Amino acid sequence: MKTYARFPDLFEELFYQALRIRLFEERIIALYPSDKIQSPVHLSIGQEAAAVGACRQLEPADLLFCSYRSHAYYLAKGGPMPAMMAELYGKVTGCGQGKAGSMHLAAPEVGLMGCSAVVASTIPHAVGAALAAKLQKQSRIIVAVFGDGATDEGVYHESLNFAALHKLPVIFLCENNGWAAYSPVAARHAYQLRKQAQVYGIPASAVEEGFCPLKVYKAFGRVVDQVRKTSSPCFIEVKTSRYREHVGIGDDFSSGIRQRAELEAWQAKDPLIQRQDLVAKYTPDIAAEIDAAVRYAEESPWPGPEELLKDVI
Amino acid sequence: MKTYARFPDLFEELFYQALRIRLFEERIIALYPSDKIQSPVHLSIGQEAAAVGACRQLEPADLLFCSYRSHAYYLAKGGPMPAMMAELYGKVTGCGQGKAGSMHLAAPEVGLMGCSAVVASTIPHAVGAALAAKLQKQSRIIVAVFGDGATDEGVYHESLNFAALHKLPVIFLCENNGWAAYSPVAARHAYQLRKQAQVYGIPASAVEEGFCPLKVYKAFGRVVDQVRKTSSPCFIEVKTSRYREHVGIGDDFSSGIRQRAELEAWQAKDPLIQRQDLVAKYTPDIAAEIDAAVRYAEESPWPGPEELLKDVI
Amino acid sequence: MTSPTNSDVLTYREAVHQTMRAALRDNPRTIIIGQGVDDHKGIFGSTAGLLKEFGGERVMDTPLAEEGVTGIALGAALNGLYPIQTHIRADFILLAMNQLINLAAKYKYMFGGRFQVPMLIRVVIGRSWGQGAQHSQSFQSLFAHVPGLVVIMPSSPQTILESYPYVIRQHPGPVIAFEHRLMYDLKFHMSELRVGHSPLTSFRIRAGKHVTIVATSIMVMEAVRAAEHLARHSDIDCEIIDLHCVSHPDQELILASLAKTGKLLVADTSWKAYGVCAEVCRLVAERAPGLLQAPVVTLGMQPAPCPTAKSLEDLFYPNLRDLTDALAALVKGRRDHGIRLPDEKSMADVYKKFKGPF
Amino acid sequence: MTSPTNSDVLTYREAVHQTMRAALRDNPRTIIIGQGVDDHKGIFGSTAGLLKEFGGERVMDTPLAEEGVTGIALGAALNGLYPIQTHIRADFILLAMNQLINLAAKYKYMFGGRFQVPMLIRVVIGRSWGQGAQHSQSFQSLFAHVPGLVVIMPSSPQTILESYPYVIRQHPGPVIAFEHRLMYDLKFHMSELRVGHSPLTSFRIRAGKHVTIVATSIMVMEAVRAAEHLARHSDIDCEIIDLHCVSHPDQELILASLAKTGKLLVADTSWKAYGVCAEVCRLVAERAPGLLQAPVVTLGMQPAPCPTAKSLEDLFYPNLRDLTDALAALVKGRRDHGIRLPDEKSMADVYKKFKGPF
Ligand SMILES: Cc1ncc(C[n+]2csc(CCOP(=O)(O)OP(=O)(O)O)c2C)c(N)n1
Ligand SMILES: Cc1ncc(C[n+]2csc(CCOP(=O)(O)OP(=O)(O)O)c2C)c(N)n1
Ligand SMILES: [Mg+2]
Ligand SMILES: [Mg+2]
Repeated sequence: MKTYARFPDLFEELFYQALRIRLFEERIIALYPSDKIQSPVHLSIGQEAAAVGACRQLEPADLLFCSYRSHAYYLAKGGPMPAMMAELYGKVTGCGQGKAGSMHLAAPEVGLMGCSAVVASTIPHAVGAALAAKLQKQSRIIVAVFGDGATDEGVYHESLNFAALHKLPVIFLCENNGWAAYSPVAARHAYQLRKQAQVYGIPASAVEEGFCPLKVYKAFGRVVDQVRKTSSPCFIEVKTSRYREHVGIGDDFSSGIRQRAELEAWQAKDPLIQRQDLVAKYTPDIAAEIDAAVRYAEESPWPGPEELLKDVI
Repeated sequence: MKTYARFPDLFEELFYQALRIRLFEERIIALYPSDKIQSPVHLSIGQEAAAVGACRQLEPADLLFCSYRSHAYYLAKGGPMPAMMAELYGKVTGCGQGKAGSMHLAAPEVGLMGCSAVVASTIPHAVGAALAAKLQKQSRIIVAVFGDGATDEGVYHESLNFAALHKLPVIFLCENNGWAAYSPVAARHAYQLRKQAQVYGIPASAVEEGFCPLKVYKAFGRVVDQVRKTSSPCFIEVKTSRYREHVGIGDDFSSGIRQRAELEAWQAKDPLIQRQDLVAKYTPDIAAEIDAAVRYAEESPWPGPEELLKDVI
Repeated sequence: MTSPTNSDVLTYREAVHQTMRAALRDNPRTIIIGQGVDDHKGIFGSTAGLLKEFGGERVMDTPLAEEGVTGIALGAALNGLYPIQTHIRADFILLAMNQLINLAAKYKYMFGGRFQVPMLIRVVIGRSWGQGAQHSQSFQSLFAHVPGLVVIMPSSPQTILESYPYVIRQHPGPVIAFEHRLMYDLKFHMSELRVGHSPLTSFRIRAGKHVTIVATSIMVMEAVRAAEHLARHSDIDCEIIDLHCVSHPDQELILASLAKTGKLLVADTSWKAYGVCAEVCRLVAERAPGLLQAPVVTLGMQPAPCPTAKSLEDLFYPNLRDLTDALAALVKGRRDHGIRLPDEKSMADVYKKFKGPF
Repeated sequence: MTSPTNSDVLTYREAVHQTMRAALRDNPRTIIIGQGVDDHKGIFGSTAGLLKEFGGERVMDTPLAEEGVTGIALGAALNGLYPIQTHIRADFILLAMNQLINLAAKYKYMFGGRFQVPMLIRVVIGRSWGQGAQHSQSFQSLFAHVPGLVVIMPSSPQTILESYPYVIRQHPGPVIAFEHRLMYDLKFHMSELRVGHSPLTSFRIRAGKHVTIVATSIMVMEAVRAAEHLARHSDIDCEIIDLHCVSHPDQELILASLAKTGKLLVADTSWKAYGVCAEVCRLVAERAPGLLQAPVVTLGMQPAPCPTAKSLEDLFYPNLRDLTDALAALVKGRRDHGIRLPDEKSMADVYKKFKGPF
């Protein structure tokens, strides 16, 4: 990741990180019709602030477990951009050597411990890593990142219960974008997310302004402090909005599933849209970084036949 | 089931039903060393009042789904005793033709729709049957019976959520005996049962005096009324006490797992122990009924080879 | 549903959709239940429009809760409904194994025949375009191992129109149907529907003299293409058996074919070990190994999780070329058989055309 | 753990217990996690006393939450622990299939080799005394089908003492071990431990001339008993291969044996279809069907859920008599082989002795 010697302030630093993610994903959109990226992509456009605000509070030793929608976390936690683009291209220089694609990013060197395309399936991993942290007296904390839809699954209940029972240093970070694919929350939840976490004795808070990385940063910081202090789990919900369709590069309007107004209200508050001054200021550098990542991906070789049966066991 | 023309009052009727279950299970204990019953048994001794009080509130058309610990529900809902004893003996005249054993009792003719030895696995069945009742505009209600341990499982969360979401006429009846095999509730639950159900908007109540069939009857009656009126789910917890060990005919004292005092406090309030007058009054008839069931089981044939591959598909 | 005539052309998607619509129309107690069955994508179009026609109580979206929803479907079946449950990817059915194997498969037997749980579970196998390790699996063998379950793998609109209405109307227990995503968009020619006997069996779909191909799902289509190629470019005449009901294959059909050809190739959509390839070998090894004039050849996924890079994915799945080559080598008895193989272009109209994202 | 000498006698339970204790003692990062591992019954005694010695953080009881706990074990492995997870019945592992097959099996490959998830999952197969449909299953084939998993089926204390320490200390990925409840109480004679190579393979445990028996788990013991009976009462000389690592069997060992005997019997603890019986047949049919001088004979559970009545259970499982009879018929080439079969009493010291309740 390109680092600026000094951003004028934290807001701009966070803004920069969020913009970097957005421009990266917009580049995916631009590249997609070329068929160079043959991988289902679940874009985080509209949701970048959650990843940026949260990861800025984490130490390199802290661990993240995410879902298929994790471009933002990979970049925000410090995963190298060229290896990610190469992975999307299916190249052997990708972060998963071309075996992972968009849905299974990982960067253990910076604490991203895996992403899974099976909804909710990494939540217990975070709990288990936190158990290991506790037993080994590590000071790291572990974050499980998941969507509102993941909380439908029984394993979420099992994970909350276990984490609370054993007082594990894990943060449950729910990105509530209101939808699981094309099902709205109201069609799926008879429960309210924070109240549910609280039933397990897990302190729960929310960030309503999930468009603002600084707001997320602050709220997440309180949670991080609490977990470090108490060595017990916390839950935090970030209200957010997915601008694109569930998977792929389109939107949800043509289908009639969502109203444009729903998004527009959100976008009216999205700094990445409203602060065109900052967009203009930082875009050139970011674009250059992305260009370089694309070049790296384009120039990298495909995995050869010798890779096919490697690393199975 | 032998019916008395008229019990002097409801308490005695319920007492009779509870005693009938206890004596039946005590007969199992007596028979067990003979090796005639080659089937793991999970006895309800100490917990009979829950089944008796609940089932007395149900119509024949109402459906029950239970666990491996369901001798009491089979009898309380009106399942024929001889077919049950024959099943324990593994005879072809058993309610499951000798394929079911103690853990898989069923009596669809009186609404017992199946028992499973996989903890929590019949809870969603009750929800599904309630969905079918709703869609077909049946007036019946459905009851899921399970232990405190079953609520550990993710599928319980999924079931509560679905039932609440679709407003299904289902009662979640949790027999809280404080133990899942040899794990106490405190080692397994970071949550409180009723609060958890309430998170899904499900009204939740409890019967503290689970030793008393009349108390259970009354509390369960309120729940039944509510479900019939609102066609929405309810949760009820019956506090209870398992006198015997988790599986088999022994107890938990020798192992040091449980203190005798824990049980004795409960037994001091158990009408089946305290009301020896009523025990004496009804035992002879019940014993005769059990004798007949044992005779039936003893005299019935084993399933023959032609049964082995029958009813697979 | 009227019986299509020879000239009819139908996509796999249309065939599934027809049967779904007919199931809802013909029986008010049928419901379709699964994530996304009611959305505009409608499980790749197979349930499109049904919400509007039949309402949300019968075309029911669900939370993400595979174990719970499968149990709910089973409970609904016990109380009079006919549930059709969907899994948009076979991979997710791993979350429902307990309900399917410990409960649904046993509900009849375990209670001495007192219950029946008729239900259809539709499961879509993903493939290609970077679906990756968790969106590409094909778990027929996990279920076919277990008595009490019927597992089918429709290879064409034809087999869908024959099987689904039969299963839905007449079969007393749970049936798991593995559909193949890559066939959804493809047009197939229809023949007269084979009626008058249960479609829960296997079908000989091409007569031939030199080799017996036993195939499942999309590999049946590939087998037909390979057979046609070989007929054009060699004197090799392939007999093809669509295994179809992988839990209850027609053993006599396979043995009779093998008695004629003496050579057997098995092509399946999953891994070979403990899969369809193994099971067909068991049948032959137990009943008539003497019929084999050469070792059995099997084709399936490579023994690894599915990689996403196209260069690896292309190696991971057996393609038309591999299949044709294997057949030629098997019949000719040598690897350098000299027979022309299909080129890239001849494969391009199937899996190479598929574009994601899902 | 010291290497036992020839004269040592050990129960299956003691062998598991020894390895569990050594695992905790030798590596402070090993934990045992599962329902009941800390109670007085200690998974049929295999973890008895370990809570007291190592504490509740390392011998950890759990809520009933198979999917969650398996994911937790996997996450713990990713962060440095070596988890040993237990399932007191194989049937319950169906609730953890997603974590095992979609995650654990793929964690290394799917991320391009960047992670390893070493862990041991111990699964106990139930049998006899009315365990019934949901406490008796033996799911090795469901896992052995899936690349990325190693599946073993220890047939004796010997194989436990050879495999478990090796797996725990050296194997980089998830291993699923199917233990057999009926062997727990049995005493076995020990031989010198076979060291110096990976025990994740198959073993020839008896040399013979007339027939090759490939067996798993308790069927290995039955095979030995059948072979000894036949040696006493006939001229039939059986060679026995303990398949042991059912996901990665030693193919050459089996083929070499078959080349010698020309006859093959496979005996497994599960259903035949899509199981070990099928997989061994695949190996032979693909590689050397010409070695077969007779059709392969297979023994497994009858194709039904497990019934509880003893009269049916006795038919459901192949017993020593069935096995001996099948071997004699196979070698002699006729059903009326005239060889004396074992009587009831000779079986009574194994499964007939088992008494529940669990
Ligand atoms: C277990 C499982 N069931 C279903 C799916 C299909 N699916 C993929 S993403 C998704 C929606 C998940 O919603 P949410 O958790 O809110 O995350 P979001 O996509 O909104 O970020 C569904 C249903 C899946 N991948 N895994
Ligand atoms: C899914 C599953 N996991 C574990 C077991 C083993 N087991 C049988 S009963 C039981 C305890 C269940 O406790 P609870 O639900 O409270 O019912 P109780 O036995 O107290 O009536 C356990 C762990 C099982 N049968 N099923
Ligand atoms: Mg969402
Ligand atoms: Mg309990």
